[in-house]
Amino acid sequence: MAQIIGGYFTSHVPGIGAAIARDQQQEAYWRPFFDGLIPVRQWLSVQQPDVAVVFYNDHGLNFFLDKLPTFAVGAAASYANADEGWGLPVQPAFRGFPELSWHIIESLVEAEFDITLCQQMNVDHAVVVPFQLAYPQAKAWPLRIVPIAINTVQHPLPSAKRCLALGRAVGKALRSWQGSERILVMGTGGLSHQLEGERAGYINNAYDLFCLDNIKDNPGALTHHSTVDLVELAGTQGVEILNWIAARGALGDGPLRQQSRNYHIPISNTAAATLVLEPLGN
Amino acid sequence: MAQIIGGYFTSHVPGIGAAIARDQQQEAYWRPFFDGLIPVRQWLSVQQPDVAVVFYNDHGLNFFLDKLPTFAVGAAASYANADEGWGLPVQPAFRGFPELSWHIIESLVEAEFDITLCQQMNVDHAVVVPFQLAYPQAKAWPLRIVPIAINTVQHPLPSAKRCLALGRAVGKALRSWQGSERILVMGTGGLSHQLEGERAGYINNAYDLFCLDNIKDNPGALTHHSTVDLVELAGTQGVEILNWIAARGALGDGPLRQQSRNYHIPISNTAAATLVLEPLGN
Amino acid sequence: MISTSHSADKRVIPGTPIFDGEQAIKGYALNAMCYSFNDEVNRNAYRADPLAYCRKFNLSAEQTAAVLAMDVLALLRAGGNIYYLAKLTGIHHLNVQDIGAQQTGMSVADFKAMLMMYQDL
Amino acid sequence: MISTSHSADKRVIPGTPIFDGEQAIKGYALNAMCYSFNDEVNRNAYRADPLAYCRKFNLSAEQTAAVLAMDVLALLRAGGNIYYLAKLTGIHHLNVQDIGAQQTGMSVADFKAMLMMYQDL
Ligand SMILES: [Fe+3]
Ligand SMILES: [Fe+3]
Repeated sequence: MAQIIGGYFTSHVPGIGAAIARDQQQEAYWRPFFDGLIPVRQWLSVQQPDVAVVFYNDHGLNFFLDKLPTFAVGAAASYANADEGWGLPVQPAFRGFPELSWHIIESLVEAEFDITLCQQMNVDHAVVVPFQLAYPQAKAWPLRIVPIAINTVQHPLPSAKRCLALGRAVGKALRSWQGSERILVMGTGGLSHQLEGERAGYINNAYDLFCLDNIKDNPGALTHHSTVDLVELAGTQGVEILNWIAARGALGDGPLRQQSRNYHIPISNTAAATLVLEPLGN
Repeated sequence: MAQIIGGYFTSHVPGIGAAIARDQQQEAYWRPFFDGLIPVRQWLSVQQPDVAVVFYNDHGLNFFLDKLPTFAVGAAASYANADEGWGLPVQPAFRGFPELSWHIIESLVEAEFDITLCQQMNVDHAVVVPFQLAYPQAKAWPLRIVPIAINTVQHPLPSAKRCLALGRAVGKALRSWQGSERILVMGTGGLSHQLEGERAGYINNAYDLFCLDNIKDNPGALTHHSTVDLVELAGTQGVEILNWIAARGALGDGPLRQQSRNYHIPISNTAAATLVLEPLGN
Repeated sequence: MISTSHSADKRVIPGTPIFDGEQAIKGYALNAMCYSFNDEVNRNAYRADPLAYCRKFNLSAEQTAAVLAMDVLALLRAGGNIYYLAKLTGIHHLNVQDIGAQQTGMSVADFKAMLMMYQDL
Repeated sequence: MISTSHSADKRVIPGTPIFDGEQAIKGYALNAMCYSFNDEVNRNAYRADPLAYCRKFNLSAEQTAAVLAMDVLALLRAGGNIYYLAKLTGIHHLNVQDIGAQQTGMSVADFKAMLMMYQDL
């Protein structure tokens, strides 16, 4: 039977990719963030996941406003990274896991999630950067992925409550998967940040800490805010916490251990966080 | 306040469009189908709807398997018809109604429907043919549209139950719309037919009559079959009954009057039906 | 248990292919080629050299053979989805009744006559 | 009552544009242009003649003026979505801190210093 080894949550801003490209990980500005990945890498080297289910948001690489899904599930044999327009080095493609993707898709549609299925799909920095952070030496990614994209671009966004339910339904699908894979769940993005408007540069560490303190044992606490509340609390891009909430849902209702946690302000315009949660008893 | 004037349901197969292009409406083969439209046209000429909300399925014009939505809602200013590859004359574009589209989208996302929103969208014969039937003399379509596409191409399809719920949620949005428009609801496709496999040419008039007899007063009866049941009962393309079920949902829970009904076998490979339902008290 | 595309107990409806994930995985290249036929330029390129056009879309040997034979049942077995395949058969001037006849092993006249007989049910 | 993009009682968060339906309707052409910048060929075409490129995408006068002035707040008012606009500002070598400074009326150094100050909260 498949096993969910735990959840890896991290910020994903392009600035991190740029810092990696410029080899700035040890600089004073960046080190407090990159050091937070050391325990993540240790944990992954012990856990050796075979596949990652990645909750993230596309930033205008694969989806445009002509066809913008609330929830999109990848079902491709491979997922290419590609030019996003601002010069980040393009990273190696990911191997997909179509059989697991279809199992998740069938479960989700049965559970009345109206997903968009994507048999071809490019993935942007929101997928790539977290893997660059987790596997800094990799020439090819050591695991397969199933990407699940959540709309954070065009309001109305799905509610935090709906995203938690999505994650729970994905978790249920994973627990019924008959393969022997070790499955990593990922949620990328956040925490508080805002790129646009006169409030650009807004950060809210009180809300971020509320999220970090509650997501492990009380994720429902994160679902009492509307998406416009989230914009107010976390900033226009801080709504990426929806990806974290969905990923948390996929970890199920059993007790979790906080394997590592890091929070640092700022990287680029962002309050950065990295978190690993592991099911107790693993 | 906006008013839902009723529902217009009809088959939409390309063969109808081809028959119109060849001016065969009065031929013995086609006339029993086309005559069923006469009361529809009379009803529409009295009712004068300003906008149609059209539940239909795309047949590979606007959507491919790279991004295939379970439910897609158009939010464009206009919707072009286009070449589908087999030579049907391209029909005039439809004017959209973006404000109403966004109202519906906001309602649906709030009600936890995970729609894909489409700010640009081409519409195929499943939208065009029913308007050609309803407005045979039109040089330009006399009303605006909001197209809502339901996946009937790639299994897993949404369940009949989920489609009825979608329609009900759309109906709720329409009843809360503050405009003064007269709104027509449309459901296109079906009834039983199957294009592929050794069972090609399959028709099931018993199931069709079950649908026609129950959709007005007891639409829930149509939701007790799984989508694979629907394939078995109605044929691989007969699953387009999902569009009818969603449209029926949008008409709400009040009593309806059957304004007209026609059922004829065959047109092309299809059991053809046309139905108009009107809210009592209109 | 969730029924998956790959479960051995998948429900079978005789003569009725269901385009599920398993078929979709198999057929992606073929369906992508057929989807391209929305564009007349692509239809003409196919007409000019069907084999070259199949190669351009990386069709498998099975898919290519089915295309060249214009064998609808074989196209379905190779993962084709009828909504996209119809754009291919249209190039070959086969409408839905022609392909119905081909798949059922009837003449087109017999296939049409079978459909007319449903009137009497 | 359902809250719509057009309701007068739409919630306002100071300094914080929300990209809803109303903005999307206004900004479609501008965002479509920006989305095209995923492709280097298009970025080069824009660099060669920004005005011609704006016209090719049928930008409004307001949108074109905002592009030519590289005025981010004006681009947002004209319906631009920041995720797509970032591809445009990237062509002009403006990163997210540069545009943060521009929108807040600070120098880039002051904007960065403001972000550093959150550390002490
Ligand atoms: Fe992001
Ligand atoms: Fe159809």
